[in-house]
Amino acid sequence: MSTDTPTTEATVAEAHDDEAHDHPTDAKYVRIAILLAVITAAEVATYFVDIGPALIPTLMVMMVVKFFYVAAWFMHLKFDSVVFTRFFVTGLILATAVYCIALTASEFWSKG
Amino acid sequence: MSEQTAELTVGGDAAQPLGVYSRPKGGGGWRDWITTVDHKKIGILYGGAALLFFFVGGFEALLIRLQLATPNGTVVGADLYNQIYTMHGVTMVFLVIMPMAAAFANYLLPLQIGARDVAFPRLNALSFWVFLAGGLFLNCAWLFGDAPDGGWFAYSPNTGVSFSPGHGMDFYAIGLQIAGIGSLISAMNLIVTVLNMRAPGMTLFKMPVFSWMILVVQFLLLFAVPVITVALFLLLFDRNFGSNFFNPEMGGDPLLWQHLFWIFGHPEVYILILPSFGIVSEVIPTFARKPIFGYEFMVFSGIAIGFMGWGVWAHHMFVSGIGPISVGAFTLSTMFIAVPTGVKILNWLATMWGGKIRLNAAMLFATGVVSMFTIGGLSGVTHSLSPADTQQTDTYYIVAHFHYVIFGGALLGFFAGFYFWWPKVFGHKLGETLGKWNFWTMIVGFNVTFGPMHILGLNGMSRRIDTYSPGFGFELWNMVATIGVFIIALGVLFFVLNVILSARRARGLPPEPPDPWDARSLEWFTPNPTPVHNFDEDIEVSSLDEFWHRKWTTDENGKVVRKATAAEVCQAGDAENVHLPSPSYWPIVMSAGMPLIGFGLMYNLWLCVPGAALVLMAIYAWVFEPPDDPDGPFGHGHDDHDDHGDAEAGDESASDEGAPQEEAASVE
Amino acid sequence: MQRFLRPAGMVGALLALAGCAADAELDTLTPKGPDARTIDALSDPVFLVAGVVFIIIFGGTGYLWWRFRDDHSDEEYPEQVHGNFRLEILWTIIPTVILVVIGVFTIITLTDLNRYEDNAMALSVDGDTTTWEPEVVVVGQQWWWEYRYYFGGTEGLDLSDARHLPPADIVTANQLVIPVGQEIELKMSSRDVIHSHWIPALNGKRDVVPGRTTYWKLEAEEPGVYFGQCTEFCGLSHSRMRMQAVALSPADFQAWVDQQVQPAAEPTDPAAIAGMAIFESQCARCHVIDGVNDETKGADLIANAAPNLTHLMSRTTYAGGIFNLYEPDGSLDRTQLEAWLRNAPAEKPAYAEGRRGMPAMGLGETEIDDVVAYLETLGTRPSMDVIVATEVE
Amino acid sequence: MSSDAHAVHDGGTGLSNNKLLMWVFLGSECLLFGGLISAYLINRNRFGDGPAPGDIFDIPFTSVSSFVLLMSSLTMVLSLSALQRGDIRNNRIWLWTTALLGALFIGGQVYEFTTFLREGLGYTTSPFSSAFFTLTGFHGVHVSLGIVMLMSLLISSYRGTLRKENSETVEIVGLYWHFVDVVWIFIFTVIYLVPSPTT
Ligand code: HEA
Ligand code: HEA
Ligand code: HEC
Ligand code: CUA
Ligand SMILES: [Cu+2]
Repeated sequence: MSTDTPTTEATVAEAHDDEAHDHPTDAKYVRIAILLAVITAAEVATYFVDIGPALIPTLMVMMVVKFFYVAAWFMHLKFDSVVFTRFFVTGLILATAVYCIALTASEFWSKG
Repeated sequence: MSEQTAELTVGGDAAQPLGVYSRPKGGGGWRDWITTVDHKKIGILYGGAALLFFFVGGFEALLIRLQLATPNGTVVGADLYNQIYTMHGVTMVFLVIMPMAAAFANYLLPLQIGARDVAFPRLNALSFWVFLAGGLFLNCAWLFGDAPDGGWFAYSPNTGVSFSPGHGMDFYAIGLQIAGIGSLISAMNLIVTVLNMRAPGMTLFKMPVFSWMILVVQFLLLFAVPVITVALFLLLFDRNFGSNFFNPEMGGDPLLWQHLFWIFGHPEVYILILPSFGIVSEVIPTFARKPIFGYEFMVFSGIAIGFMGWGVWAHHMFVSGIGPISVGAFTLSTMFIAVPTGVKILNWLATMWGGKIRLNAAMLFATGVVSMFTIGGLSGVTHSLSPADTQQTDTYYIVAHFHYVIFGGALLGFFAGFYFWWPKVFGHKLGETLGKWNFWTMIVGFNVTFGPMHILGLNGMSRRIDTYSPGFGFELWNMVATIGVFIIALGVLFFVLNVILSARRARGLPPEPPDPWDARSLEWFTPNPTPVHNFDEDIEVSSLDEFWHRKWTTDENGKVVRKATAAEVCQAGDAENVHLPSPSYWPIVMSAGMPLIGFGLMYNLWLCVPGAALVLMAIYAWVFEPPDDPDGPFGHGHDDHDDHGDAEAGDESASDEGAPQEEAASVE
Repeated sequence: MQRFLRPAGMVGALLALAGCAADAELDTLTPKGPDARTIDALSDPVFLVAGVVFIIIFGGTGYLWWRFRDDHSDEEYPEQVHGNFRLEILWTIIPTVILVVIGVFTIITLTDLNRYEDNAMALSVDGDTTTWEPEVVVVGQQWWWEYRYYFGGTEGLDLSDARHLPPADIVTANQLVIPVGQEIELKMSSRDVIHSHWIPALNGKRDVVPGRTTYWKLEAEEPGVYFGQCTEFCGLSHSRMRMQAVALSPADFQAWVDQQVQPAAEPTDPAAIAGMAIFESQCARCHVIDGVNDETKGADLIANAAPNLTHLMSRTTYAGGIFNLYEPDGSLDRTQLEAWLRNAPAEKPAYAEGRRGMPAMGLGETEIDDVVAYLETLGTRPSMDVIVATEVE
Repeated sequence: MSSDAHAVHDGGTGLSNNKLLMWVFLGSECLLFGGLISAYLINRNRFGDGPAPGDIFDIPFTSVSSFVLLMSSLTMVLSLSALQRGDIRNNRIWLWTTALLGALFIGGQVYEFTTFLREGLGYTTSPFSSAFFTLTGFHGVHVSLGIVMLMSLLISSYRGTLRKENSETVEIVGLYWHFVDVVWIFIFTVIYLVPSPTT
């Protein structure tokens, strides 16, 4: 959206509310970012170091962990209303399930 | 509201750094309609547009039937026929049934949950105008003599540039893309509305079934629209920028289109039917004078249908060459959708059981849905047996199936809704006598038209053929079907007559008194027709069918006795100083830009410039227009709640008592 | 009640009439081959179940209308019943059970239909005796079908590009000739868009998809002619894309093969010789006649192929199976063929200018006569039974 | 809505409409990107005569730009946290940083695209190339829109209208931003790091 989003007109309200929850400190955010950076480094390392058949599972686990940390902490899902999480997770699970089925029906796993 | 906006407006004359756009004054007449942000007016707009498109799509259907009435028909040529049937399908699905459902949803959902409006009134107006822009854009194809001709599911590569070199399929891809944006915005808006705007005490499980079904549909839209968005983008890129997604010559995969289309397409068919299921679930209890039987089961079966609808799409691809294992899996998943649907059908029957049934037009249509939809549903189950489907698919047996579920399910349901809610919307009832004529001609015509298509299909008549040869045994039933459509047309005529005559009869008379049907849900608290501000004051909801419970109670013998008359219970509709969102120009301006961009993509990229300019200008203006027009009839801008006019402002909702979180938790 | 009986009676009558369409060549309800029969055996009982469920619901609705109508006989308000858990469970379980049963049979049938026999038949091809596992390569194209026979089997052949297939022993169009009583495996593809191959009396349909090979099979129990239709919308002349399966006794099939593997004979008649010259200069850029041109000269068609005409006269219909080649008395239907050569797109809608379909060739009348004379030399006329049985209108 | 309408909210979740709207939207976006990613996966070994993904990807380079985008999430959340404390100055600094990191990422993408183009991978080269450019292009457009939103926030901040009380606006833009980042986390692993087919 352009110059200003409609959301800019938004509200006072939520701010008060948010303070009620204990928001993490900046230091916490930085620590998480460092963690994310480390995982990313590990991910990239797999490109240079051959770890054999464990490669794809390892990559997936690291991806999910990163995904989770960003969503939980930076996007505040960890301390915000569970309704938000539900929306997001519903979309996520639905997308994963549906497209995995579609890939299966397209013989993606067997034919790459 | 936030100081930010306050400053913009109250900050006054000199200090308006970026300019403030004044809001329209309402004024009356047509200007009122194009700037309105009132969910009721938007609902009526949706309904009117859908009806208009229904005449267009119906006219196309008449041409189809005339062409096929006899073998070797010559009413239209092959080329034109292919355009007509494609546009018929696209129009009926995307420009008739979906917007008609949106009409009911818009008008009734806020009323049924006891809200003043939807959560984002301006976005609501935007959804409508964007939908209309998409619909008109699509139909512009006729003016350019180049309508889409690839069937409503537009299988590639027949729709790629090599095989569809004209602009028809561009109209399809862009038109549906635009209409899709409208649906998506509306879905998000209504979801937030249901979650956040309910009347005090109205937990999700005190919402009427109609509201529930609308909610489920919005979720389906929310998740299904992006899938077809992807598909349409890929098609557009293939056609216009030389990408190779569906182009087998370059190694692309035509089945990818089919998967994407049907991942959207099957949820789409439940998007078409669930609103009607909702309507039927309101009409039958009212006229059987009993609460809906098995409320929770009705709700959960709706949710179950919504969920299961995501796992069955490949039943449209049983013969496409996907492997037998996939076919088997989708066979099974498809069959079991019959279970929750059956639960609904049987609960409707159980609602009627032991009731006192008033068989007026609304009830006739609603019970018509119960039996006619069942025919379509059962033929659906016969398709789901994949081996049997290899004989049925792409024949008129399929055409029969989906017209039974769509016409016999969705459309008849909407007619039930018209008769039921007409007084709510327009202040007078539709005539009963004509209503019954309407019903009987339509139901007979419908069966005469589509019943024979089962036979035609099983006798081997393919669909999408512009003509057939004599000697295959198709002559008789095609003629019968063609006769049938004229009976349907007669039924439609009775409806149109009814609308006109009942309006004429009501002229000068006082509006229908409150509660004409001894109804059950919140929308009937308001007088007829609904006043602009909806409710005078909030309604404390303590049970499902709150309205009914305010009128009736049970005595010590368990007998139902009246405790108040409708007139006592209903609100007067005379509240003053109700603060309402001001109208806005920008929704219609923004949507006007989109077809321009579309034409630009097709004919001359420069056209995109004014299109994009319109959209950007509208967004900019949207953001900076004042919350209210101080002089307008709508706002009375000087109250301390100098908020945004739109609920968009999000406002204080969360600040007060920290509303109950548990029920929110019950969302899916 | 009266009013309710009306539609009920109507629907019943319609259903009753469904089974008895006279010469319904495409009828799905009268299977003539084992595969179609398997399907029919699955769907018939399910139609019955569906019918019963429908009668229950429809009858139930009517009954409730009548039984619980508000006749204003008393002012009692009906009892407000909110539900009944047991009933709900009941009508969840009963349909589930019905569907589980149907599901089991469906999966069995599905497995059956996807099992391919290892049948084989002895065949003499050009004098050599071979064993042939009956299979036909099917190619769909706007708006006709090509059938290719490889008597050496297709193992090791590259069939992935339908526009450039390896040379076959027999190439014919629109009439799939098969030996009776043998399961014929179909390896199918398309040269342009998706089509669907369907011969309802023998089996269900299967799409042909450009860029992939799909597999299907069919088998005829009796010698005879079985009609088919392309059922996936494939553009302008989709409705005019038909075909027939001609099932022959083993001996007749052998005779057919013997003819088909021969290249076209040299014409002797002067008109035919002139016609051949015209063919070579005008038609050979799209059509192949074995012995005249083995390949097209970079055919001017998107799909890169037009029907092989080597044995045109051995077929009885042409142009997607919509025209008869012969009159009912067995003589050539000259008028139609001439019209086709004069201006094909006027006879069958096509996008000839878009390199799809046969263009108007702009031939003079004598040229047309010559070409027809030449075409008449191509292949032998089939038996009268076949001509009569394959007649289209 | 007005005072009389406010009470109407009591039946609801009590959550901010705007924030809810953004989350609903993000749920929907999952299916959009899911579709694009699937379209890519199905096509990744259909590179015809053109370059194969395994040959053309430059993992070290993409790792750096992925890292840049990841860190922009940190700066985004820091800007929110600053505003929630009422620290306008740091809010602006972090917003600037975020936008800059985003722009850096886009710059990287433009560079990557031009390199690929030079190496013979055009948009129309093969289904793989079409799918690759479409997917990453869509993501790039999302990032760019995010930058526009950040700039809008900055403009209103300099106009003095972005204050502690409306930090929710920043939060909502942040949600969008993090989502786009999260999508990239997915893309980076699945498209780049999981070994791709080579010629
Ligand atoms: C409103 C829209 C709508 C609805 C609700 C449905 C509902 C169903 N549909 Fe339909 N369908 C379409 C619209 C719809 N469909 C359209 C438009 C197409 C064609 C698209 C195209 O090709 O153009 C199509 C095509 C279609 C196909 C593909 C056919 C083909 O092309 O080969 C299949 C296959 O399985 C199918 C199945 C079903 C099933 C199993 C249901 C079920 O949901 C039905 C369930 C309902 C009942 C079964 C009746 C009530 C139940 C009981 C009374 C309980 C007892 C019942 C039993 C024990 C059986 N549909
Ligand atoms: C979604 C809802 C819907 C509705 C309500 C209808 C309604 C009708 N449909 Fe259609 N139909 C589809 C959806 C729908 N259809 C779809 C999705 C397809 C598939 C397309 C495809 O294959 O791609 C299809 C295809 C389809 C076919 C198959 C075409 C083919 O495969 O070749 C046929 C054939 O008879 C048909 C007939 C009809 C008829 C007779 C009606 C009737 O019920 C219509 C009744 C309405 C009227 C009779 C209108 C009355 C109004 C007037 C008379 C006013 C006219 C005046 C002016 C314009 C001023 N439809
Ligand atoms: C540009 C390509 C092209 C040229 C040149 C062409 N044809 Fe055709 N012809 C076709 C195509 C394509 C068909 C199939 C049309 C259909 O069935 O829709 C066809 C079909 C036919 C058929 C029917 C075959 C069958 O079994 O269905 C005959 C006979 C025929 N052509 C004869 C001729 C003759 C004779 C000439 C030259 C005078 C000629 N064609 C020139 C493309 C061509
Ligand atoms: Cu080929 Cu339809
Ligand atoms: Cu479906």
